[in-house]
Parts: sequence; C-alpha cells; structure tokens
Amino acid sequence: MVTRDDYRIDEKPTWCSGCGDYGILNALTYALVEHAIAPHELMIVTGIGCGSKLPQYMRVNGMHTLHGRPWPVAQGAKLANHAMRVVIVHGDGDGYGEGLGHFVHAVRRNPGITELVQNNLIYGLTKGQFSPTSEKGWKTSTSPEGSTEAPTQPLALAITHGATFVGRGYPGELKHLRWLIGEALEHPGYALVDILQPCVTFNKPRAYDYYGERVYKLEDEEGYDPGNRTAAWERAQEWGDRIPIGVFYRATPGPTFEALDPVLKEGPPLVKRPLEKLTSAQVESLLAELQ
Amino acid sequence: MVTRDDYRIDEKPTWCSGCGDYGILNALTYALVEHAIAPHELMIVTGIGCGSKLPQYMRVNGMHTLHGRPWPVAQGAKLANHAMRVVIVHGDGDGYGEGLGHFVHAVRRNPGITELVQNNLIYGLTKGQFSPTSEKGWKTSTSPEGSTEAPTQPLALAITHGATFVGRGYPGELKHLRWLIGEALEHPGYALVDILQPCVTFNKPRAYDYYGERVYKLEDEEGYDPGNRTAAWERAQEWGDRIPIGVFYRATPGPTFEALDPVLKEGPPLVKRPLEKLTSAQVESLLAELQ
Amino acid sequence: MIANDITVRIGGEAGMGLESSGAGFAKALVRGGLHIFGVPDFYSRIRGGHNFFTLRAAHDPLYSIADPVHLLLALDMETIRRHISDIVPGGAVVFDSKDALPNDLQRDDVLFIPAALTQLARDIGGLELMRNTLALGIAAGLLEFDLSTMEGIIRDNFARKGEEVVTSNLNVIRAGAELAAPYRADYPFRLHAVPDAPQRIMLNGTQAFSMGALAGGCRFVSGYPMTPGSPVLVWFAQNGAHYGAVAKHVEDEISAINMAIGAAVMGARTLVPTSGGGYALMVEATGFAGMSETPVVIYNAQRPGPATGLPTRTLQADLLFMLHAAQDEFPRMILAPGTLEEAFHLGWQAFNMAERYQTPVMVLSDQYLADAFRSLEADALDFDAVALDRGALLTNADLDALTERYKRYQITKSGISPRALPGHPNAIWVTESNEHDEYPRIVESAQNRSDQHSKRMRKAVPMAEDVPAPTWYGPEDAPLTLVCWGSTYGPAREAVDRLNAQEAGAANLLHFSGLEPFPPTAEAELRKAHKTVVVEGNYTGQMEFLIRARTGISLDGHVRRFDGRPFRPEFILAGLQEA
Amino acid sequence: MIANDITVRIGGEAGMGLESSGAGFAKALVRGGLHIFGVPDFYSRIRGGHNFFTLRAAHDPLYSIADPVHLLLALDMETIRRHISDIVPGGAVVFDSKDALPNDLQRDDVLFIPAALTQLARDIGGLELMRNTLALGIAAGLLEFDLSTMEGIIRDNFARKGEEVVTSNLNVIRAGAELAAPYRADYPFRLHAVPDAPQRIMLNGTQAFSMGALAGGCRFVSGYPMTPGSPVLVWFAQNGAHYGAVAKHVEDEISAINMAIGAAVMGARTLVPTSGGGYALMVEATGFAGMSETPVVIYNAQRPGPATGLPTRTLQADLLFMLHAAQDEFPRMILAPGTLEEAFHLGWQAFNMAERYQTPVMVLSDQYLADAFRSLEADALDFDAVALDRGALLTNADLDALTERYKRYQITKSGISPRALPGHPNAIWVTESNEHDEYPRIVESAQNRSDQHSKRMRKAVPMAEDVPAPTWYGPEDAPLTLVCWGSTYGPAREAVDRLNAQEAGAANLLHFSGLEPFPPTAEAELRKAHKTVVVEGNYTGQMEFLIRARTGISLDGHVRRFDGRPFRPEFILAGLQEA
Ligand SMILES: Cc1ncc(C[n+]2csc(CCOP(=O)(O)OP(=O)(O)O)c2C)c(N)n1
Ligand SMILES: Cc1ncc(C[n+]2csc(CCOP(=O)(O)OP(=O)(O)O)c2C)c(N)n1
Ligand code: SF4
Ligand code: SF4
Ligand SMILES: [Mg+2]
Ligand SMILES: [Mg+2]
Repeated sequence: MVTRDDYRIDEKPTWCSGCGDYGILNALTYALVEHAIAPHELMIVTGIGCGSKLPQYMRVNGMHTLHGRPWPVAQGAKLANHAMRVVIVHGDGDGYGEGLGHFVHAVRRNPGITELVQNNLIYGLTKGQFSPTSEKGWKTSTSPEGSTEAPTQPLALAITHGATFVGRGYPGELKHLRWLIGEALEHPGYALVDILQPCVTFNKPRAYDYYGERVYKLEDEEGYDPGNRTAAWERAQEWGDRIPIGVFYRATPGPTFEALDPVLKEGPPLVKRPLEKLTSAQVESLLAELQ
Repeated sequence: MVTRDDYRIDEKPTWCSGCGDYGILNALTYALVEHAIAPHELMIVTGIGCGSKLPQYMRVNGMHTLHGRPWPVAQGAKLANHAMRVVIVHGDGDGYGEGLGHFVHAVRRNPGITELVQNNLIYGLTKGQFSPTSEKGWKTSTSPEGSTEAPTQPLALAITHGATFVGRGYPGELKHLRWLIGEALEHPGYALVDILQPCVTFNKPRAYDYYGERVYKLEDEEGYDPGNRTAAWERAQEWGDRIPIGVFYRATPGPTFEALDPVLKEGPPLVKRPLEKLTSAQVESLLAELQ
Repeated sequence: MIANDITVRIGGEAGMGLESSGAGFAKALVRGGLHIFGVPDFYSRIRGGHNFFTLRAAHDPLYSIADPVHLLLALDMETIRRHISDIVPGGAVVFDSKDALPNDLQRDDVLFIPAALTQLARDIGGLELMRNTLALGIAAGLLEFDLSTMEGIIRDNFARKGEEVVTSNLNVIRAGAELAAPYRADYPFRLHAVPDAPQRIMLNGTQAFSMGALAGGCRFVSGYPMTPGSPVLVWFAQNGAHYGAVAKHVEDEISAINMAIGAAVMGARTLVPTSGGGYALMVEATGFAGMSETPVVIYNAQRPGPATGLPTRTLQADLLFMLHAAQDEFPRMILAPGTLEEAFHLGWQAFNMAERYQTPVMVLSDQYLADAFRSLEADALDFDAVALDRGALLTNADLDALTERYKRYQITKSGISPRALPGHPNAIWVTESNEHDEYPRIVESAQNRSDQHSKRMRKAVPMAEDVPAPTWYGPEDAPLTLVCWGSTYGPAREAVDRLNAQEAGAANLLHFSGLEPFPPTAEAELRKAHKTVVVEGNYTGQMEFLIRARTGISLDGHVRRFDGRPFRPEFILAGLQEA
Repeated sequence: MIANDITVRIGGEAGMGLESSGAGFAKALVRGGLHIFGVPDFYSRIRGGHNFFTLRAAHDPLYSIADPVHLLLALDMETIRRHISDIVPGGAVVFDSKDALPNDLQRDDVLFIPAALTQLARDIGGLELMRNTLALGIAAGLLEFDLSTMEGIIRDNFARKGEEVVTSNLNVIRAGAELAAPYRADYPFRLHAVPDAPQRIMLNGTQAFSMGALAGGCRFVSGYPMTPGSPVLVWFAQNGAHYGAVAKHVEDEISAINMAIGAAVMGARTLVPTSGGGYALMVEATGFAGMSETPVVIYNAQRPGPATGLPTRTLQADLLFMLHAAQDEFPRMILAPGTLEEAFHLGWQAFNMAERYQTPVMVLSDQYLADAFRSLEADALDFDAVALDRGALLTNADLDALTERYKRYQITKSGISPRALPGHPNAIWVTESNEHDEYPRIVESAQNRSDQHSKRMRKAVPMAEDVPAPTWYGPEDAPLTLVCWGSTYGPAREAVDRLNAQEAGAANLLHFSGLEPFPPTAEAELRKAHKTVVVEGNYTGQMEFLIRARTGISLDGHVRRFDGRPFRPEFILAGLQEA
C-alpha cells in the first residue's frame, strides 16, 4: 500500500506562504496515494520556475530540467522506460511560453504522460513579469503600460491537437483538484490539467478571493457534455465573470507515442533490455549491406 | 504604377520543375502588382527550406533568415519600420515545426504582418523527411514505418489564438490564390494564408492530381459564413476527400502589436526618427533618479 | 571614534524587503556626502533563504566591499549565525529581542543590541515589514548619521503611497534612532555626514550600462527575463518609452535576438540583454548576425552554471563560450566593463562598434557588476563624451545617386561594405543566411566562399585597433602585477592599493575591458610585468587560457574563485600568498 | 597502360542521380578487388547546380582523392567547363553528343568521346535518367573493367524494382561498354579487376560511425534533419529498429537533445546527431547534461557557416565552439575521428566514455568524412574489439543493499559518483539543473558550490587519461611534421607519403583524434617534432590556438582551407611551399 509517508521528505518548500503551489503539491500527493502509485514508479519532470521546484519537496524521482524543456525530457524518459509513470509539472511561463512549441508537438503525439500546469498568469521566480497567460492590459515590470498580447489558449490548443483529456483545476477546490489529477493519472494517454494557481506575491489581483467568486465546476453544469469536442473548445475559452474548472474534454485515446514505436510496441521497456554486444549474426547483417 | 517588371530579376529558381513554389511566386508577384505594392515598400522574411529561397527569385527586399525563425525577425523588422509591408513566406517544417512556438506567440500579438506558408507536408530541402503537417502513417526516410504523429492544425490554431484572417490557397487554383493573397495583404492586421504546395520530388502522392480531385472553394460553399469562428475552427480541420481552400475566417482585427506600443503608437516609424544624442534635459531626468 | 570606512550589513530572509531598505540607506549615506559601495547577496527564491545586503561607506571613492563588518542588523538569528565571525572587535549586532540569542553566537568583543523589532514595527508603523526601517533607524542612531537625510529618502520613496505611509515610516525610523541612543557610548564607530560634500549619484552596473546604451542610441531592446540580465530589460521597459526606445519582453531568447536582428537590419540600434543560459539559446542567431553582417549588441550578465546553476550569484565563466559561440567563424567584439564608468562608456560605444563593423558586439557583465551599487560624482557619467557614429551607412542622397545594382556585401579592403537600410528604391537586397556573393545571391563556388569569408574575417583588423586597450593602475614597474578583466577590477584595485600601502610600489594592475579582438597592445603590456597573477572568477582560468592562446605567454600565477561570490580585496590578498 | 591509381569523375546537375550511380560504380570496383576513395560534391538544392562525384581507384588502400582526373563523364557542358583543366594528358572526356563542344573547352591532349547519352538512354532503357548508367558503361568499357561485376551491382540495386528495370539497366550498361570499344586503343588507362582479391566492404563515415555507435550500445537516437549530420539520424531510423534502437525525428534540435537527456537519465545510451547550426540550439542542454552529470553523445558533422552557410560542404571550424559551448564550465570529451576505422571505434567508445564520466561526449565529424566512401578489408571494422563498460553504475543488488538515502552526486575523489537508474525504491532522487548538494537538494552556499563544482571539474583528470592520444604516422624524427585533427588525416597522410617518396624520411604526421581533455602526451609528442605545420580546415587556425593555449607551443606554420572543399594531398603540398 502506498501512503502519504512514502512521499514525505524533510524539506521545507521555499514558496511564499499562501502560494497556490502548496495546494497543488498537496492534491498531487493525495491523488498519487489514492491511485496507489509509489514514488519509485513515478518520474516527475519539471521546468524552471517557482512551482517547478516541486520535486524537491516530495520524496520522488524527479528531473528539474531547463526553462521550457520538460516536455522533451519527459518524452525521452517515457520512451526509455515506458513502465514508469511520467508526470510533467511546470508553470505557465515554462509550459505555455518558452516551451509552447514542444507542448503542441507533444500533444499531437499522444505520449502516455500527464501534464499539470501551475498557471499563475505571471512569472513568479523572476519576480513578476507578464506571462503568456496574463490578460491583455496586465501591468507588470516588463509591461508598465499593460501587456499588449492576447493570452494563449492552452486548453483550446490541446483540444485542437487531439488531446483526449483536458481539464482545469483550482487549489481552492482541493477535493475537486485531487479528483481531477487522479482522473488524469488514470487516463490511458496524454492528459492535461491546467491549474489556476494563485501567486500571492506577484499577482495579487488573481488570488484566492478573485477565483473564489468566479470558479464553477463543469461537472455541476447542467447539460455540459465533455464528449463534445467543439463545445469543449468553446468552453475552454471562457474567462471572465465565470471561470470553468473540471473536465472540458474527454475521449478514448488512440495508442500512445511509445506504443506506436516499432521497437517499443512489444517487449519490456528499453532500459530493461540487456545491453550487450552485437551478435555475430547482427554484425554479418550489418556488413552485408556494405559489400 | 507598379508593374511585374519591377519584381523581375535575372535569377533562375533552383526549384524542381513542377514544384508548387513556382505558382506561389507567381501568385504573390501578381497580387503585389495588383495591390500596387512596390518592391522597396516590402520586406519578405523567409526561413530555411526550398520555398524560403523565394526572395532570391524576385527583385525585392528580403531576409533569408534561420530555420524556424522568420517570425521573430519579421516582428523586429515591423516594429523598427512599421511603414514597410512585412510578408513572411516559409515552409511547413519551418513555420509549423521548428518555428511553431514563435507562430502561436506572434498570432496572439496581431502584428501587421501577412504570412504565407508553402505547405508541402514534407521537408523538401533536406530531401524528404516527414513534416509537422504530414499525415499519420506517412512513410519517409525518418519514418520508414510511417509517422506516428497527428499533424498540426495551423489554421485551427491561428483561429484559436485570435487571428482575424485565416485562409488556405492552392497554386493549382492560381487566380483564387492571387485573390486570396491580395485579400490577406489588404487585411489590416495579421493574416495567414496556408498554401497546399505540391512537392513533386519528395511528396509525389500529394501532387497536383491529388489535390485537383479534392480541393473545393469555401467561397462556392453554400451557407459557409467566414464570420463564424466556431464553424471556421471546425472547417479548418477538414482533410480527406474534400479539402477546403479560401477564407475560413475573417473578422475586424483590433489594433496591431506595433500600434499598441507606447513608443510607436504615434509618430513616424522608429528608424525614421533622427538618431541623436540625449538632450541635456533628458540627461538631467535620467540623473535625477540616481540622486 | 572611527568615522571612515564603515561596513553595515543587514540580513534576513527573502521577502523581508532587504534590497530596497539597503538601497535606501545607501542613498541616504550618499546624500550625506559619503561614498558607498553596496552589494546585495540574495537567494534564488521569493521567500526564505538567507539574504543580506552589505554596505560600505567612506570618505573616499570605494571600488569594493571589504570583509570586516562594523554593524550587523540581524532580522533573524540565521543572520547572526552566518556573519558573527565577520564582525570587527567593538562592532555591534542589532537583533530582534523576541528571539533568544544562543550561547554559541555570543562574542565578548561585540556589542549585542536586542530590540523588539517586529513588535515595535507593528506597534508604531502598523506593519511587521517595517522592521527593516526600524533597524536602519537604530543604525543611524548608533552611527550618529544625520537622521534628516534618512527621512528625506523615506519621503521620496513613499510619497506616491500617501502621507500616511510616509508618516508611519518616519515614526518608525525615529523610534529606531532613539532606541540606539543608550548604546552609543559603548560603540566606537561613526558615520557622520560630510558637510558641504558635492551632490553625488548612486547607481549599479545595470543602470550604468542601460544609460550608456540609451545614450548610445539604443532604441530597440528585446529580451526574455533571466536573472541577473533582466534588470536591463526591465530598466528599458520602464524608462525606454520616455526616450523613444521600444522594449519588448518576448516569448523566449531565440525570439529576442532574432527580433533584434530584424530591427537592426531595418536600421534600429538594438540590444539583447540576458544571462549565460539565455545566451545559450542565442548562439545560432549570433552566427546569423555574423553572416548577414547585422549590428547587434548582446549583453550577458554572467551567473554560475552550468544549466540553471545559481541564478542570483556571480561568476566570470562565459568568456570563452561567447568568444567561440556559433558554428564556424566571424568577427565579434567582446567588451567587459570593470567599473560603472566603463559600463556606461562601453555601453554607448558598443553601438558604434556594432554599426561600424556590422557584426555582433558582446558586453560581458556579471551579477556582481550588475547589482552592486556605488556612489559617483554627479558628472562621472560623461554624457558629453557620447558620440554617435553609424559607420559606413549610406545616406538617402548616396542611394539616390546609385546607378548600378546595390551590393550589400561588397568586397572591400577593410571588409566593411557600405550599408543601405531597406526602403530605398535603389537599394533592394536580401539579408542572407546562406553563403552569398556581393549582391547577395546564393553562390556556392569555392572562390566566392573564400572571398566572402575572408572579407568578413578581415573586419577583425580594424576592429582590433578600436577595441579598448588594457589599462594600468598603480605604480609603474612594480614587482607584482595583478591581471584582471571585467568586474574583478574593483576588488583587485583595492588589493593593489593595500599592497602599496604596506610597501610603496609593490604592485600594480593590468585590467582588460576589451578581450576580442585581442588588444594588439596586450602582449607588450604583459611583457612589461615582472610577476603576473591573474585574478578571475572561474574554475579553469579562461583569461589565462586566452592570453596564452593569443600570445604564448604563460602568466605566473592566479587567484580564482568560482563559488558564486564576488571577489573581495582580502580574498585576493590571501590568495596571493599561495599564487 | 596504367592500371593503378585512376580517377574517374562523373558530373552533372542535381537531380541527375549522380550520387547513387557514383556509389554503384564504386561498389563494383570494390567487388572487382580494387581499393577506392569516392567523394561526392553536391549543391544545396534539389535540382540544377553542378554536382560531381570523384572516384579514385587503386590496388592499395586509399586515404584521399587526388587532383588528376583520368576520365571525366560529363552529363552536361558545365561539367567539362569546370573540370577540363584537371584532366591528365591522355585522359578522356565522355559527353553527350547532343551538345556541341565549344572551342574553348577543347584540349589536344585529351580524348573527347561524344556519345548520344540522353537519346540512347531513352531508346535502350526507356528513361533519360539512365544516361548515368550509360556513361558508366562507357567508363567500364574504356577502362576494361569487368562488366559482369557492374552487372552484379545493377542486379542487387534494382532487384526489388522488378526484372524489367534490371534488364533495361543491363542493356544500357552493355550498350555503353560497346560504345567505348573503338576508343580504347587511344586511351592508355585501365582499371582491371584484381583477381583473387579478398572480398572487401565499402562505406562512408556516416555508416562507420553509426555502426560503431550501435555496436557501442546506442539504443536511443533523437535528432532533427540537418545536412550533413542527418544521415546518421536516417541510418538509425532505417536500421535501428532491427537492432532494438529507438530513433526519433523530433520537432527541433532543442527537443532532440533534451529527449536524449531524459532517456539517458533513465538508463538508455543516447545519441544526438546534428550539424553545427543544429548544435547551436543544443548548447543550453549540453550544460544541463554537464550539470546533471548525464551521459549523452553528441555527433556534429561540421559544415561551413556561419548561419546557414554552405549546407552541403565541409569545414573544421566548430572545434572551439564545441569546446566552450554553454555557460560556465563542466568537463566534456571531444573526439575527432580521422578515418573510417576511427569513426567506428570512437563511435562505440564514446558511449563508454559518456557513461564512465557521466558527462557529454562530442564527436566531431564533417561533411567530408561523413560522405566520402572508402574500401576497407572485410574485418576492418573490428566488432570483436567492442566492449561495453557502463562505468560506476549501481546494480539492483547494490541498490537493494542500500541503507542510507542515496546520494546521486556523492563527492568522491575521482569526481565520479555511483549512478543509480530511476525506478528502484531505495534510490529516489532528482536530476538537478540548479546547483545542488549530494542528494541532491538545491543548496546555494558557497562551500557547497565549491565542493560540487570541483567534484564535477575533477572528472577531467581521469578523462584525460582516457582520451585518445595523438598518433604518429611516417618515419620517426623527420625534419617536417604535419599536425592535423579529424578528417584531414587522410589527405595529410598521403601528402606525407608523397614527401617521403620524393625523399625518404622527409616528413611525418601527428594526428589528434582526441582534443578534450587535451591529451597529456601531446606536449611531449609535439616537442619531438622539428618543424611543425598544422593542416586544418578553418580560417583562424583553431587547433593552433588550442595547442598554444594548452601548451604554450606556437607551431611553425600552417596550411588552411576554408572554402568548403576537402583537402587533397596536392593542396597540402602546394601549401607547404608557403607555410
Ligand atoms: C532559458 C532560460 N530563460 C530564462 C530563465 C529565467 N526564468 C526562470 S523561471 C522563469 C519564469 C517562471 O515563470 P513560470 O514558468 O510561470 O513559473 P512560476 O515561477 O510562475 O511558477 C524564467 C523566465 C531561465 N531559467 N532559463
Ligand atoms: C537549425 C536548423 N535545423 C535544421 C536545418 C536543416 N533544414 C533546412 S530546410 C529544413 C526543412 C525544410 O522543410 P520546410 O520548411 O517544410 O521547407 P521545404 O524545403 O519543404 O520548402 C531543414 C530541417 C537548418 N537549416 N537549421
Ligand atoms: S512568487 Fe508567487 S508563485 Fe512564487 S512562491 Fe511566491 S506566491 Fe508562489
Ligand atoms: S524538393 Fe519539392 S519543394 Fe523542393 S524544389 Fe523540389 S518539388 Fe519543390
Ligand atoms: Mg507562472
Ligand atoms: Mg515543406
């Protein structure tokens, strides 16, 4: 049995008190325990940012990589050892900014990877510049007169590129977030959970009180059908007085990227296969080409 | 008056005979002439690939940049001199592969730039690897058992991120392509024209005969309303026995990226302003902060 | 009573506002006629960790901080734990009386001043965060520094927050000063304001370089936030618009430099600020600027790596990286300012060089130079000296007169081809990334390649004449010569001063602020030295490597540091014992 | 009748199929018992331009092509225009009789053979494209090379296209041979098959390196197409699956290297093939591999730049770039094979080194080495010599026995920390990009930084013992020593042979295939030389720079080439006159 203690480590997070990342860490740990995933079966891949320090605050395998690059690292890890659970956790700047290209390319491959985005609509670690999800007009140190860019639409974008599990969570709704992460972990293909993460230091107007008033659950929404792709795309763009959380879109995924690979589609994970010298038959077949 | 001769240069394209890039070069030149845009008022920014050599085959200002990077170069050019027309021309590998992140970020800024994509569903210049728009299962030198990735959805992606002119052309429909490019050039904001470009050497199954049988014009489609964003998003994903060309989506754009810049919103283009030493008043105001 | 060369250190956790209080106190000292040198030491986190700000003040200009601390303002116990051993005998520690002082942190020769920092801040000011202000009040009281100057700073800084905030801050600082009074007799150090001192300015390397760049005509800045380079981006984002400079925070570093190149081709003077890890993503485009002969200035405030490394710390380990960055070869210039004055002057000169030679110019700063504050005379940033030279830029009249097809990459003896900005009907051309001929057309012949590559590389000849020559400091013909580059100048200079104070004529300093092209005078200067010791902030000795590669000269010794902390004179002097 | 050391060149436009016909002819010669050396010279375009394939054949092993051409097969007039002056007296030109031969291209001492190449190819074979085959038939006829061997190749190559294609190709080649008959009397050169020669193999550097890598346990290749590096990616995409190697063409170079790092951390031996411009985008991640101590092999087939440059040409100008790539410092190994055998052996050894030292290993190839074909003895690729050494890799049993928290970055004397692969319950750890302590936790203290940075850097000491030492070729103690690295070995070796043929003992060669860490024996070897001349393919002399930086030794002269073309022995000999 997996318990919370398995994930406990003697390390105090360096996040500000009140930061939404605590709730995410908490929800993730609970979901992992609930779904009986042990630390050694799991690899958490993060980028660079406040939230990306998360693997330091759990007892878990992690890769704390480069800003914007967890996606390729995670795909390499999954291909090399598809028996491991691979979960990406990173910020909006990391995932939807510097790493946006990787994100889209990864989504269309449907790797068996779960992605959680600590979306605080700001760059936290570098002290408060506007991010790719900041609203137009947002004033920050690098946009003193307000950002002039429309925010990215990561959920709509994932839906557009064939993602089959697209959700949004909010640490103010901790039970819901736990459930949502759990559903994502159980999804047999790529799953995205975007998380409204309050940054109490650099994005004060988008803190718990703001979301508290606006957030509603799609699961409570009469007639909302997460199987309707077009409706999901439309709903994914809703932002204002009402902000939806929950599962926007869910469908049965096709085979994953790793399952489609000619080498990996059968047999044990790549790194579990013995690493040996080529046999003489193999050498002969190689040399035959050269004669 | 601008004439075709203004654009003529004594340089034979290095494209294969029958390559769709000839038609695109032709249609672009005609559209420029029709819309009375003179070569010196225009900057064509390209990436790296077969089609990206285009500015060598016209008498025009060009920037033949790096693979995947025309977007940032073009935005820099436009910000520095917004009086110039800036047109991006590049391949699918360049624009939707290596450069995909820049593409999305640029779209959401709505710069006053027209983008034409020579989309041949293949890497031409590097001799035929699958591209981000290649269909799943496509066999190439780097996908001998067929690509395992779902293609990017650039049109749907642009619509999702607020583009207000999104079209697709086909050099087999030259008059239509000319018209389409012309409309894009006149659009007072960011405009995308994706172009089905037959590559007769490395993508023989997707040559003129294939498209000839499948392509239809949205302009001829009863009841199709390019003002309906959701319908446009759906239609943009149609690909198979019927392949739509024409204007998928058109709306009135907001102010452009350059028009929203605090420095550029008024006055002449940046590079037309005299470059002079700081005045003593300016120096004083700078030093005042330090006292 | 020692009233000169006093160091005050304030320490606590991230999020306690140390940076702004430290800077505020520093400014007060400067207004009080003192010279200061202030260095922040911060963790790469928003909360927690151990941050501190060291502020040294003296009557004469300072070039470095120094080890001994005269007054420690400890907002937490960790501060005492870390810095107690740096305190000079007779020095003092101010700490929050809510915390018990453990025995192992006590020292007999140090004055401990417990004060109810948190509680008083809350009671008097209404906000715990004001305990910094309280502590500074105590410092002012203890050092007998003029309180009204401190009050002036508070008024300036908080004016826009309303009279109430100003008043509560004033109350807090005054309370602090009063609190100090009973201890003054037992504390020997003083920081009296210097009457009739000229009005001076205080700034850090970020500001000096940014102002230099702006003065040098920089009108387009594109960057992506990365500590410690982003302060230049932020400076331009916040100040640029008033002076007609466009500043864009864009999606990534690749975009930042390519945007700058696009803008530069059109004719804007462009700057790309970053740190080493961000620069790593700009390597390909640096080559594009080299190939297309596009002027662009790249500013790298170095920090320790590799990879994410230590984001808020300092190092000088990107020299050889930037020197060789990008596939194949092209001429580039590398400038490494050692002082604020150099940061300002190389700031504007970089843009002239870039346009004169139509190639990338790199400015190597580091976290230490970027963040450390210094006082300067009001006229030290010599804006009058600034001159804008755009190099071989064709005017509209030149272009009107053009009768043949314009050759953007014309082969010339100097390697420099007259440059037209796009937009003129007579000069229609393509910025080329492929190898090309003069027009440029894409041409692959061996002869053309050889001609064009040689043309580009040839630009290094005139560039070498223009690169700043190494400069001497200290007595001629000293038996010991320290050799340094970039920000190490300050502490090395003070180390030399101290050596000469011990024994006149003992040491001098050869400082490089131009590293590529390698200054032609360098070899001769180096040969003048007797015993040479390189002082630089990296593990392998990059400057030593470069000097040996360029001149064959193996220097005699070195003092190196690679722990992310800036050099101090004491560190260098200790290192010299072993070098 | 000269029947040894004959050079045939076939030239025409891109799209005419020269590459495959050249390779086919070469293979036939090898099957005929001859040694060959074949070099493609191609434009960066799909159609047009001027491409040619040079094939030299001899009885003894060849290490280079040479200047004189004995037979030119000209598929267009441009081929004659460009190469007529390279033809030896008595040599011949085969050209398409549909084109008139201009007067200025005629030479009295050359035999011109007009043949209706296009028409006959169409008439006999049904396809104009078969004119290559026709021309090769003429070549075989003229050189009296055994036609049945050529026919064998045709059968092998076209078998899967059906009997009809085979037959028409055979008809075409036979027609060519017949066409040649009447000219044979006037043509003095012959390429007779060597009876009873052992069966040999023919391959290029791409194949040699790829096979070495595969043999060395490479099981994960991620890349993005870029000439001339992509052939390795394509090789693995097409062959890897048969041998259990995953090969992925991904969205860009940044992704390629980061994927490889992810896979390497999990335990796969990973390879990233690219060219310089692609590598430019991998710089940041190289540092991440350095910091996180992740083994990854990076293969760079160099081409001329900067920027897009000359995509299909060769150069050796990325040495210093790769040596210093990425912010701050970390140990790396740079290997530069000079021959196919070295490409094979360094190919597998690279993976051992990477895992042994847990750091990036870089293999520097170039377009010339990657694309040039050579014949080798059948057992020249010594697969038996391959040994797989995974270094300090903890076994499951080791991990089962672990009682304390696993320290991924344990401080050790050698700097190498025992490595666990993720997945074991006793070894739970985080691959860290920030500076970290042994576990690793993110720790910023000066002491920890110093300890961990030193630990990493220390690995360079054992690495230096493992880096290939420079090797000598030719007589000891010769008055002249050529010094080279990488692919220049072949032509330099032949230049040395020729010098010694002129005057016994005149010259030898010191070849570097290991460049970083700088081989400890290099200085002593260099000091043995009397007069040293560096032969290398770049403008500034990067090897000279490196040798001076590492040893202080200034070599005596150099022969350089930077026009994108490979060295040939004649070029070196001519250069020596000036060096
Ligand atoms: C290549 C590179 N560029 C820039 C940085 C500096 N940097 C560190 S974190 C960060 C942004 C963090 O924003 P986000 O991903 O939203 O995370 P948050 O801190 O908000 O959790 C940046 C720009 C870096 N480390 N690497
Ligand atoms: C950084 C970088 N990576 C790879 C390449 C090699 N390369 C040149 S063109 C190209 C792809 C071309 O595909 P596309 O953009 O679709 O253009 P096409 O040739 O099909 O017109 C590639 C991968 C390069 N020049 N630069
Ligand atoms: S700065 Fe914002 S995101 Fe970062 S730890 Fe603090 S509250 Fe959280
Ligand atoms: S390879 Fe394809 S895209 Fe390139 S020129 Fe030929 S037909 Fe056109
Ligand atoms: Mg964020
Ligand atoms: Mg393409």
